[in-house]
Amino acid sequence: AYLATHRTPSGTGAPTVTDQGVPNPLRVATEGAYPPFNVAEPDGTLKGFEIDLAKDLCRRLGVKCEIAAQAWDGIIPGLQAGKYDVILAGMSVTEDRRQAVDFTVPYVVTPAYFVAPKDSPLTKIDFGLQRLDISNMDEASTQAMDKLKAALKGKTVGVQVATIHANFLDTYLGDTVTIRRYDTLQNLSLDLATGRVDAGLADMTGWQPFLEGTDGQNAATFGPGITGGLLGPGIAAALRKGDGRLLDALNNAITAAKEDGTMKKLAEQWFHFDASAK
Amino acid sequence: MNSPLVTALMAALPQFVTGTWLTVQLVALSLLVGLVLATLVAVMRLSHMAPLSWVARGYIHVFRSTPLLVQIFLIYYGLGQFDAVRQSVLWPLLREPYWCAIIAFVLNTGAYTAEIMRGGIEAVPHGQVEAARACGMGGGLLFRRIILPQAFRLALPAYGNEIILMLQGSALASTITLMELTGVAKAIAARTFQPIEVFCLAGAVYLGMSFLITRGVQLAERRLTPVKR
Amino acid sequence: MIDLLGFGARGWGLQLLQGMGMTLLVAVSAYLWGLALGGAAAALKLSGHRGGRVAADVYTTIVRGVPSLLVIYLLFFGGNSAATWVVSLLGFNGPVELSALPVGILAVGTVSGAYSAEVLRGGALAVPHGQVEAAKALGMNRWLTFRRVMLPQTLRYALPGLGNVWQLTLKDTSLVSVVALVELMRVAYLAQGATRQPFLFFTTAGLLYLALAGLSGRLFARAEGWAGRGVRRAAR
Amino acid sequence: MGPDEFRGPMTQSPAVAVADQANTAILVRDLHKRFGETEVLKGVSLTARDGDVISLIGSSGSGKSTLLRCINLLETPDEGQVWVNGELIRMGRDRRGAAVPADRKQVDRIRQRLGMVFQGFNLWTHMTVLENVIEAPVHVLGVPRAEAMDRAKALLDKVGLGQRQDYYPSQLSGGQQQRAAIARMLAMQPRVMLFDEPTSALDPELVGEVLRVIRQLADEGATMLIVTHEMAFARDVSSHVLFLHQGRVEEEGTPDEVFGNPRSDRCRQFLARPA
Amino acid sequence: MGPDEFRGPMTQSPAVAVADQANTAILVRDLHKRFGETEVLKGVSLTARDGDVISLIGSSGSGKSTLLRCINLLETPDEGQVWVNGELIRMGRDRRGAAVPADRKQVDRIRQRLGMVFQGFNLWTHMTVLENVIEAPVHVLGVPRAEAMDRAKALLDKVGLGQRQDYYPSQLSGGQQQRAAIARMLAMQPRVMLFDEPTSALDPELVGEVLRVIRQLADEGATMLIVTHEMAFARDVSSHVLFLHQGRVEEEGTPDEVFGNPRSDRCRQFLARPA
Ligand SMILES: Nc1ncnc2c1ncn2[C@@H]1O[C@H](COP(=O)(O)OP(=O)(O)OP(=O)(O)O)[C@@H](O)[C@H]1O
Ligand SMILES: Nc1ncnc2c1ncn2[C@@H]1O[C@H](COP(=O)(O)OP(=O)(O)OP(=O)(O)O)[C@@H](O)[C@H]1O
Ligand SMILES: [Mg+2]
Ligand SMILES: [Mg+2]
Repeated sequence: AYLATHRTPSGTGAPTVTDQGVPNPLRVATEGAYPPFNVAEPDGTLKGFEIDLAKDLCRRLGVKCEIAAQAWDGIIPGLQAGKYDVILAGMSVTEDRRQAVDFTVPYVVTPAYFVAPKDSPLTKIDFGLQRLDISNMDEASTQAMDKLKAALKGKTVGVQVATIHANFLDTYLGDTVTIRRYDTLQNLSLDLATGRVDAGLADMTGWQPFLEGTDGQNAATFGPGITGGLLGPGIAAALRKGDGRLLDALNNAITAAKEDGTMKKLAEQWFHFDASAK
Repeated sequence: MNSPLVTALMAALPQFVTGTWLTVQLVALSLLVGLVLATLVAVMRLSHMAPLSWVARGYIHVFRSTPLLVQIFLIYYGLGQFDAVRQSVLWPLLREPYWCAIIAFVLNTGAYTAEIMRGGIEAVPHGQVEAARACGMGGGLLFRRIILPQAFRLALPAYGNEIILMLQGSALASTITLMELTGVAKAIAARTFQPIEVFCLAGAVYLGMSFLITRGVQLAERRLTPVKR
Repeated sequence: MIDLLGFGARGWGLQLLQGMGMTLLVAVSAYLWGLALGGAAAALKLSGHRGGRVAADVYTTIVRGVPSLLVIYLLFFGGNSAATWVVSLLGFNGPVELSALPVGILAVGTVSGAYSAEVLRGGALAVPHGQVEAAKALGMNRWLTFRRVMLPQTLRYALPGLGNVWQLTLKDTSLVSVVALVELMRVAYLAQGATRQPFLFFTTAGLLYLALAGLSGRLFARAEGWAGRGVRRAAR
Repeated sequence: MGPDEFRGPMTQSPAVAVADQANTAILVRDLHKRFGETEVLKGVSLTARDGDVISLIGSSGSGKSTLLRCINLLETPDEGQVWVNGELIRMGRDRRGAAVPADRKQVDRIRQRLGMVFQGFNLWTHMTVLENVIEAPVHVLGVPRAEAMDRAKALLDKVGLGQRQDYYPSQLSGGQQQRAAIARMLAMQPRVMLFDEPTSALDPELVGEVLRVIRQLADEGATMLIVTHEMAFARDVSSHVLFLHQGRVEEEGTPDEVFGNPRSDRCRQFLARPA
Repeated sequence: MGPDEFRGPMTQSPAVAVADQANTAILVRDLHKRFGETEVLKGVSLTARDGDVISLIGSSGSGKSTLLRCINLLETPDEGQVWVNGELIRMGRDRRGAAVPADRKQVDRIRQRLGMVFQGFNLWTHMTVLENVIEAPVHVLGVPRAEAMDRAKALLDKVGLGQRQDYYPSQLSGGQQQRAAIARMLAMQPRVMLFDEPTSALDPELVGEVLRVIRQLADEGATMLIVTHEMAFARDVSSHVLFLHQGRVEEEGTPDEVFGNPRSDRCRQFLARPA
């Protein structure tokens, strides 16, 4: 009766492999504490966008799904040790991570947003731009970025440790703001509420539950949605390196899910907007 | 040497250094204040005045038996939830993760060390104390000159544990945004996803520090042991 | 909000209790294993045998020196690789997975043992020399002296410190979550993630630890009373 | 002894007559001490004037050590009173009804004037012999360190431990420890001294030395209570002898009276054996 | 004593002549013991035949306790040999060149036949008196518990501690502890007994008792080495007396010889004081 659904040796017997090279059952790991991507229920089951996605992908691949929760700290070592075959855990694609694992095509991509208390002057600034693609810095983008730097100068900005957003802050705002690194987005949200930080940076899917909850009533996003460049292509599934046939199969399944609208439907259901990668 | 990891680690070296320095600060300061607190609490715990003893017991019980993580979390995030705290004169202090960490660590090590000290104090043979009393020593003097030196000697191995535990426990400061050694290592590990290698490096630094501590404790043990009985 | 802690459909009560059960199971087994390991290490440290002393020193220095998390990583993931390798030598292939529970216990116990070793050594050093001499003079051999005289008196001095180690082990169990064992802290973490109520769940977890520790504290107080028989307290 | 008998023997005892006199160093009145069920002291009274040397003799377990320890409050008497230099040690009761000193400060102060040599020596193991001896003078009396040092060295020479001053107690022979304990007490220059078998580990030569030291101290006006098993020593050293038996003073008088012509049977029997 | 002198005195000594005789309980040959710089025993030899009661006298710090402790290897002698019941205790050297017993098993075995009563008693504090006494018989000799219990009770009655069998050592008076220590040793029924001042905490009556017990044991053929400061006791109890001075045997003979007509100046001086 553990929360994590252990593979019971007595269960299905020896795992088989389908013609596409997909293990059956397909063992999926997720974190279980990152709503709305993946979250554990009191009865031990898991739910969330990625859980529904995993089920859909497995259906497409014609295999059974075994989804288990695994603490974040051990999630990649566990993959490498062969405890499961794929990770669906809100993991952003980064160059650093590519050293360790292979990624599928992204299934979710959302812009990064700054959030500040509603009464903060920061939220009053007009940056004159909705989207800022840092891989494509035109004049308007450059202006917006300068404005951002000026507005945040000397402020304390919180971010989740070791994320693409932390990389972004280090690179673009490292010498203008004081960066505080939180191990969870939730802790960052708490400190936004107490005023220990002036602003926070994360992607929209991450902010969603906070902004919709009671704690977030006094907070709002500001500035343009930031994408591209080192913010990476989005969130994708991770596999052991060299698992080429499984990678292909998953890529096909994800693409199919995007094409028939399943992805959009799931995203709207869980994020309340279309966060699916195109 | 396969390069990406090595380069990543090399690039992270300055961070490692500042992280280590922060760790050293946190540990040293907490231990110092904690030791004073612990001595006080141990004396209260053994006091014949019931209220004092119960306060000490309660404190030791609570801080020894809840996870340090929970303590840090509640002190940093928890206290910040209350408007009263945010309005109070203490807020400038409690606002800072650094001081919150120190407060949590001091309270934690204080509880453990108090228990260790109690063990040491109780292990001092009663004749030693009686001889001092018979000379008219009492209260602070007796404690300072006779009980404490002997108790400390007896408690030293266990206290060595506590020093090292504090070193390890300081890793939790990263949960309240202090980028000490583990925080740095976690950040790099999470970026490179080579946790074993990165943690081995951090581990080596911790190991080095613990080694120094163990050696220091050994030395102190030898200094404080007059002769083998 | 309280219904989040209950046993209803939204309640995490059952999970928390099960997590507590796992915590207790891992903690007790690990502590006992640690005591055995620590006792052996302490004995080696105090023995005249140089090799043994060095081995025990290396054990306590390294295991106490590196973060416990790392010890668990190494034992678990390293253990898996080692097991896979061993099995491959026997002609089977495919990854071998060690069962998480025993490995978790082994790992936490190994850490716990390093601390117990120091506490026990300190306790042994506090035993007056004359007590051992009396045993020797009556022809007791080393083992007998150890078992009948050293051990009970060592415990007398070491119990407060061993209590600390127990508390530590109890809480170190939270580290086994990295090998996918769901103990109390992990449940609290998952629950707060799902419900966005960190204070509720961390405080609850804290209180549950407090309850566990309260019970075990009783046992330790009893044990101290037993071990302290015959001890005279100084007058004031 | 029931409570109604209390007044009887007390008023007859010489102790009460001198209770307020200035030259009473120690006055013990109807002291009772229980350990759990067993009553170890069953109403002991004694008076020691300045310059008195009182020997306490009696068989093993008769309560001699307990009596000494009650006088400087290392054991708390359950009933009875102790005066030191005319000052009554005030007693109270704790919540459980057990007797406790009412004023710890008073106890500490009185103990400074009361030296004690323990049956088991109780030298401080973490200090050398010299450190043991200067500890209390420096820290309790506030004697300057250098001065305390000089005096300590002189004392250690006197007891024949000049050579051993930097040894730790664990490195000393039994007799050396005993002498160090005596020196430690003497260093406090107490007005009243309690000796619990101060010569048990000493050879006849050293017993002679101790005898001489005690006589000299008595001449200087110090008061001494000495528990001893050496009858010859007791006879030589003391101005008074008390024979304790099963927690009661069974016989008391000058050495000549007690040794020469014991009145009680028990005392006669005790002394009959070859000393 | 230089190494070349080694053979000289030894061959003349009666010890060597009887070295292999079956009835030699203890034979010590040219024993040396150093603590750091100071040499505490400077070549001590002694012989004790079955049924001998040998008293060791000498001033405090002369090395009496150290000698006893060397005999049952609680201290490791730096040089010299110890035979017990005709069996040589084999010695080796550790890597640092310090002397160590070569065979621990042998030492354990020999110690079972060698009882010792310590100067500081060393009763086990975590056991009651009774438990102290039955401990070694039950666990070392394998005597059934019930039997050991009966014997222990008889012994405790004999030393007058029947009433105190369930007390912990910390609850006993000095003399009671000493008697418990004696009972603990006797319970092992050793062939050879080492007593370090066994009567130091005892009153004259009890000294008489101990004297009687020792005589009885000697009659039964046990061998005893007794360190004592009570000359009267030594004279009464012993078949031989050794006078130790500064780590050397200065005088040795029957009690009458040593006490009646001491040859060495030092011994005469030592005995001159009132005992
Ligand atoms: N561990 C030690 N280190 C240094 N010196 C020691 C040690 N143990 C004993 N000595 C010294 O050895 C000498 C002999 O000690 P020992 O205990 O044998 O004397 P003793 O004859 O038994 O005297 P006593 O009658 O006072 O008991 C003493 O001078 C003592 O200081
Ligand atoms: N803490 C205690 N608990 C119980 N009984 C005790 C305690 N301390 C002493 N006693 C008992 O009190 C009695 C008197 O002890 P005390 O030490 O005063 O005797 P003593 O006259 O000094 O004897 P000795 O000459 O043997 O030293 C003894 O029978 C002893 O067993
Ligand atoms: Mg006594
Ligand atoms: Mg001696």
